[in-house]
Amino acid sequence: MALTAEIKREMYWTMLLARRLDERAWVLHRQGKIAFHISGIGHEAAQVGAAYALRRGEDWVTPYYRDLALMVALGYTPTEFILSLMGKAGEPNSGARQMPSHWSLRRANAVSHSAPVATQCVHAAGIGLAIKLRGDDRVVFTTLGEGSTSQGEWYEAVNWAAVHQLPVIFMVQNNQYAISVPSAKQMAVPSAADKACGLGLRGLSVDGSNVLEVYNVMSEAVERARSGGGPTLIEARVNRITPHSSDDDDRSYRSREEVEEGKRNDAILISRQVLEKEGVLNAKLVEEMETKAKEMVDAAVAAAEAAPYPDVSEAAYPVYVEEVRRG
Amino acid sequence: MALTAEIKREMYWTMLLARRLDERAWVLHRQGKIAFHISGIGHEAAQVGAAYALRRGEDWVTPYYRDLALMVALGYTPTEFILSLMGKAGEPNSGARQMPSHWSLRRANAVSHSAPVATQCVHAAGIGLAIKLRGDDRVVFTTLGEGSTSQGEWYEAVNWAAVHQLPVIFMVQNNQYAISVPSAKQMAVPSAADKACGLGLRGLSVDGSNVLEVYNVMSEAVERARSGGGPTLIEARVNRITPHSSDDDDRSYRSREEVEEGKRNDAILISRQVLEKEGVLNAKLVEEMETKAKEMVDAAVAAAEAAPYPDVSEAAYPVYVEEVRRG
Amino acid sequence: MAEITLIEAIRQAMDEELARDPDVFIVGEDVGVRGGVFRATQGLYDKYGSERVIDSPLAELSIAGVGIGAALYGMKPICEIQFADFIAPAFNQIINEAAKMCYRSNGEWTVPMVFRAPYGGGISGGLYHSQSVEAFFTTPGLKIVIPSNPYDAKGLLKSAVRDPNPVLFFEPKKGYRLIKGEVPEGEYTVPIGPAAVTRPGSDLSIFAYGMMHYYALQAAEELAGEGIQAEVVDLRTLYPVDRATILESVRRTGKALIVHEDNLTGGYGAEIAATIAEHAFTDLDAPVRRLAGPDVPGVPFSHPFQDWFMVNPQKIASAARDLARY
Amino acid sequence: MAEITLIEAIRQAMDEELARDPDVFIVGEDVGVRGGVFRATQGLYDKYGSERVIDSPLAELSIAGVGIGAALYGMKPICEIQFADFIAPAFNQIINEAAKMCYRSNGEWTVPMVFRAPYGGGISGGLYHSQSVEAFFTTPGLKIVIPSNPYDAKGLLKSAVRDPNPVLFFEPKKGYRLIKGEVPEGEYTVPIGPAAVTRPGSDLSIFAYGMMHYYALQAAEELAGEGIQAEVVDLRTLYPVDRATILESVRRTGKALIVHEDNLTGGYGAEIAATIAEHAFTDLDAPVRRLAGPDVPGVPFSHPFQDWFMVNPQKIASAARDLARY
Ligand SMILES: Cc1ncc(C[n+]2csc(CCOP(=O)(O)OP(=O)(O)O)c2C)c(N)n1
Ligand SMILES: Cc1ncc(C[n+]2csc(CCOP(=O)(O)OP(=O)(O)O)c2C)c(N)n1
Ligand SMILES: [Mg+2]
Ligand SMILES: [Mg+2]
Repeated sequence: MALTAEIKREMYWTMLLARRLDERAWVLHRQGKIAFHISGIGHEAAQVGAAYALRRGEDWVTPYYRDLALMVALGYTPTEFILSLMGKAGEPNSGARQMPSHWSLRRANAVSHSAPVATQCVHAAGIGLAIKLRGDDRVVFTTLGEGSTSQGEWYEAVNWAAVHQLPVIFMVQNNQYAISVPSAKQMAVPSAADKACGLGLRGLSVDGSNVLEVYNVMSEAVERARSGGGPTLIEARVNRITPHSSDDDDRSYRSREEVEEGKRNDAILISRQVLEKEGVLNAKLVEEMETKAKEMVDAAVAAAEAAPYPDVSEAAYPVYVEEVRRG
Repeated sequence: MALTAEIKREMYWTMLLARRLDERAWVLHRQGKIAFHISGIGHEAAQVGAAYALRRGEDWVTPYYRDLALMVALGYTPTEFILSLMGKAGEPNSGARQMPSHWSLRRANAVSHSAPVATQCVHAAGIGLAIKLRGDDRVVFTTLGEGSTSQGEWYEAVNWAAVHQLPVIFMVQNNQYAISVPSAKQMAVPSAADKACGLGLRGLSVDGSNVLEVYNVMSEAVERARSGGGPTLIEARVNRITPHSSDDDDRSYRSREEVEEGKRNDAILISRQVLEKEGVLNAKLVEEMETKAKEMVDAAVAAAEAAPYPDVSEAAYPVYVEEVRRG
Repeated sequence: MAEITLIEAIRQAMDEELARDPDVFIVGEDVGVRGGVFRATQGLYDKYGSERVIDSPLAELSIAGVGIGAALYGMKPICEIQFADFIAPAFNQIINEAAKMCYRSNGEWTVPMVFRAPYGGGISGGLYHSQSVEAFFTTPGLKIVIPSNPYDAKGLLKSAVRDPNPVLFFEPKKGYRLIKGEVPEGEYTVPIGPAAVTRPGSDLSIFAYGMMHYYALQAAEELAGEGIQAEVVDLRTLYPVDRATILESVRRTGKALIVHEDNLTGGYGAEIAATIAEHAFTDLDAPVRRLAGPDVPGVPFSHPFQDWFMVNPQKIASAARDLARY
Repeated sequence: MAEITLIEAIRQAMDEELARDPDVFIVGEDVGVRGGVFRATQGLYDKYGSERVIDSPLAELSIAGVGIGAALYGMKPICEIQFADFIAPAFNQIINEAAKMCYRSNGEWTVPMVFRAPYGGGISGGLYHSQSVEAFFTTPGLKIVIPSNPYDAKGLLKSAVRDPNPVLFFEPKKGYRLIKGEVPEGEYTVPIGPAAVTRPGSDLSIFAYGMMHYYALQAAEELAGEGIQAEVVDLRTLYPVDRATILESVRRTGKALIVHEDNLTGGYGAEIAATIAEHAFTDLDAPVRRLAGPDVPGVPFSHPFQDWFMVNPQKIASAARDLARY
């Protein structure tokens, strides 16, 4: 499907909004207002490019913690995000049970995930199986970091999808680090996409800072999955410009030059260049977006700060489905 | 290293002895004298070809349950085997604690393994790491079935060996079935050796019924490992002519024609042809070997039948190393 | 009513649930063409096809994780783990994912599914085909069910399939063909939760499940001949356990003997003993006793070793006799 | 003597053992260049190099399994699991391999190794950075150690490294920098096995470990002001546990309160309660009490939720007060 100029602008807007939300989270952390933040800065183009290739709200997603921009593309609101950062009542991921960035959004078919990495990929294989068994016209998209492909969980998930030709798209967001460990200590192949050949599925690597390139590669994979052609493994090459999380200090394990280099290839920057070259974006439009993003982020923070903590009487539930109390 | 005629004959002898022991185990099971047998019939050439490429007693091995011929090549005696089948005192695998075919032979550097498949491959990676850390002039050899390569354990083991360039040789004995499940339901690649490309190590497939071919491929892999060239993944294509184990009945899931076809490519048959063509074996020599094997198997059964069960007072030990009582 | 074996009851339950609900499917190693290594799924592949009875790759982690994914989508998978001993690779998916899904998503996501696994020793299985693993899974969010007879097995398994939560269903494999019992023709279920007083008595209470419950009834019969009236309670659901029935029984008899196959230390019985010690303290006339497997890492293979390890009717009778005389 | 933090004591122990024995090495995620996400291995990479302090792939199963392999070869690995919550993928290797190796090979093969993992809640970690997992590992063949202060942490970790068996060493991460204590300059070890009576008392016995022991001492102090003399016992080694010291204490005080962070039901305390109920029955003046985390699948994140979940000195004092008054 060819993208309209409007949709391309919307993609940039989504990336930008996620970026500004993410930056605000770092500020809130420095202000001591939140306990923890783990950032998607640098990963936005990969996530938004992918999201727009899905039938959002119809296709399924099992994301990972860096997927703020993906979640925003799926309809997760700024206020919902800030509520989750603060563990406030009404945050939709977990009712304030999980740490921030442990996503879940039922209305968007975005499945709850945990912290143990790669577990969500196995769920994606199972969702793919269910889609196939039911004969539904859907695909499932799952994401993780390159370090997490070292887990047996990931291997088993991809193997299932390949053996049963399931409509699953695996996207590895390769930012070259798992906390401090460089990818050369994770794998003996140059690209995470190379892992596909041993598992019998298609593997592709794409510049994850270029939202349109990601969209194109992802669209092809979605099309293949939807038409019964089986799973695809996509590596999106991205830059983790921030430390791993608010608990990390990356100066001990990588040079400032490397970080600067990453910033020069930043997703927002590169995607903006691409879209400006296409003539769908210009300085004025970006300015307007910036203003709107700031307003939205400010409003979200204000709303979240005003929101109450959940009532402690809710903490004991719902351990079992019988105890679920629906709004 | 070029093999002498004598050594080639010894290789055949080892295969034959393992085969006759294995057949006797089936007989003992039918006679109700043992509770369980799992067979290596059809796998002998792969195992013996590999064993002879190792420095036996010096290099390390983490085997799997079909490796009777490998164990015999490492010095495991017929009496030891029958003792283990019967759970009698003095069997060296486990002091009669484990089921038969759960090998261990300390004097041969053959490590104790369990039933959960592929666990031994991770140990091999660890042994490879230790060899590398100590700078020892050794390699480690590990085996498993093709179905077991579906386990995340296996993937993680191979990944470790590839990332750290460890002196490990992984041999997949591909007999096309995991109990009843054909390999097409295990993997989306035609050969288990294809899995190597996704993990960044060398992968080779070899006719596992031809003991000399296996020896050659394995020797190259051992040489590479010993000289710091890293791990290799070898697929040995073999035929499981028997049911999975004495608890199985394979008529429900495969045709008799297929089994007959397997028999025509049987390891003993093919290897004998190869060795006869090389002029190192003939009918008379084989006849002599058969006689000797029968004598040895008879003697082993007699010795094991006469042997006592372990004393029940030993059952509670050794849970911890402090409780180990050495002969 | 027909008298059938434990495994036949399990097979019937799956057959009926597959027929009843198109969302139910079975996945596991050798469950399809082969009908399971114990034949629990025999005939179901032919009847329901390869999409309802799925031969999985040899990988328990993904049998569990794929099942969880399908359950998230709204299917009702029955995941067979070939032996309970091989559930360990799936531990992360069961404990960190299945058990916590409902709570961590505040009820937005749920995983209606069953994990079936044959457990227990006495079948010359050695350390890795004899394990009892129930104690590893006593964690909030999971339900654990262990039947001891065909009637319960069928009724409980049907309840497990219909339960909206993840249920671990452990089957005493030694009893698969040994334990027979009457099962009605028509549809019925047995609720998950309640324990059953399977033999009333006044001198002491024996708490057991699975194969050990079968043996406990035999021991109680023997003791009755000696004038000792043992009450036997089949726990059936181990988590969440029926505390009320346990405490009510102890309050009447004043003495408790808890029996399981697994190791004594850290085994499931500790929780029952602790519950009784806390909540029936004033009713106790004797120490709370546990009879269980010895503290070695597994059931050893050799016959004399295995006999030494396994709890049997004689050992139960002997422990009960001592307790009754306390 | 210098006063140092718990984590510094742990770091010192590893530093000294690396220096003492060339077979000792560390392997885990981010343990090398980064010095560990909690900085437990800080400086060791620079001091001992990349072959003694190894940054592993992100895969706990193989951290454990590779460690086991190296231990089989004769090395003495210290495997760091970054958070106890992430030990589940390694469950199969720890339970089925490490724990059973010595027994299953009749002592021919052994695995001298340590698994270190930070555990426990109260640090805004939510369900997956707060877990207490000790109850999952109470199985024969393993040793489980949990220190509650710097002196013990250093001495016990050194003993664990030298122990010929696999030892799980769980560290109360909330106490890493909070708990300080004096540690002598020279070489010493603390034996694995014995519990420690850390505060004598006559009115009741409080059994705890790790962070909860730290809180138990605070609670006992508070109670002393009210005239209640609580004896506090630091279990330190959870498996095999020091039954003698536990029973001896209960025999003197007649009352037992067991405290842990993990869920009540199925938690580690059940075994202690069961032991007391069986072996100190006639000495008990009150029900055996357990104080533990509530039965939900994990520590919830939001502040009020977390406070609700966590056991603290006030909750311990309150439970002890009730028990003393029984
Ligand atoms: C099973 C498990 N082990 C360890 C961790 C701790 N941890 C959290 S994120 C992370 C690194 C992940 O790296 P990668 O997969 O490359 O993703 P990235 O964070 O770089 O996007 C680690 C080790 C975890 N969450 N789960
Ligand atoms: C973790 C685990 N799951 C299941 C089993 C039961 N099991 C024993 S052998 C086997 C099939 C193995 O097939 P393959 O790896 O191809 O080896 P083969 O027996 O064909 O040589 C299975 C499923 C097991 N031993 N371990
Ligand atoms: Mg990364
Ligand atoms: Mg096979």
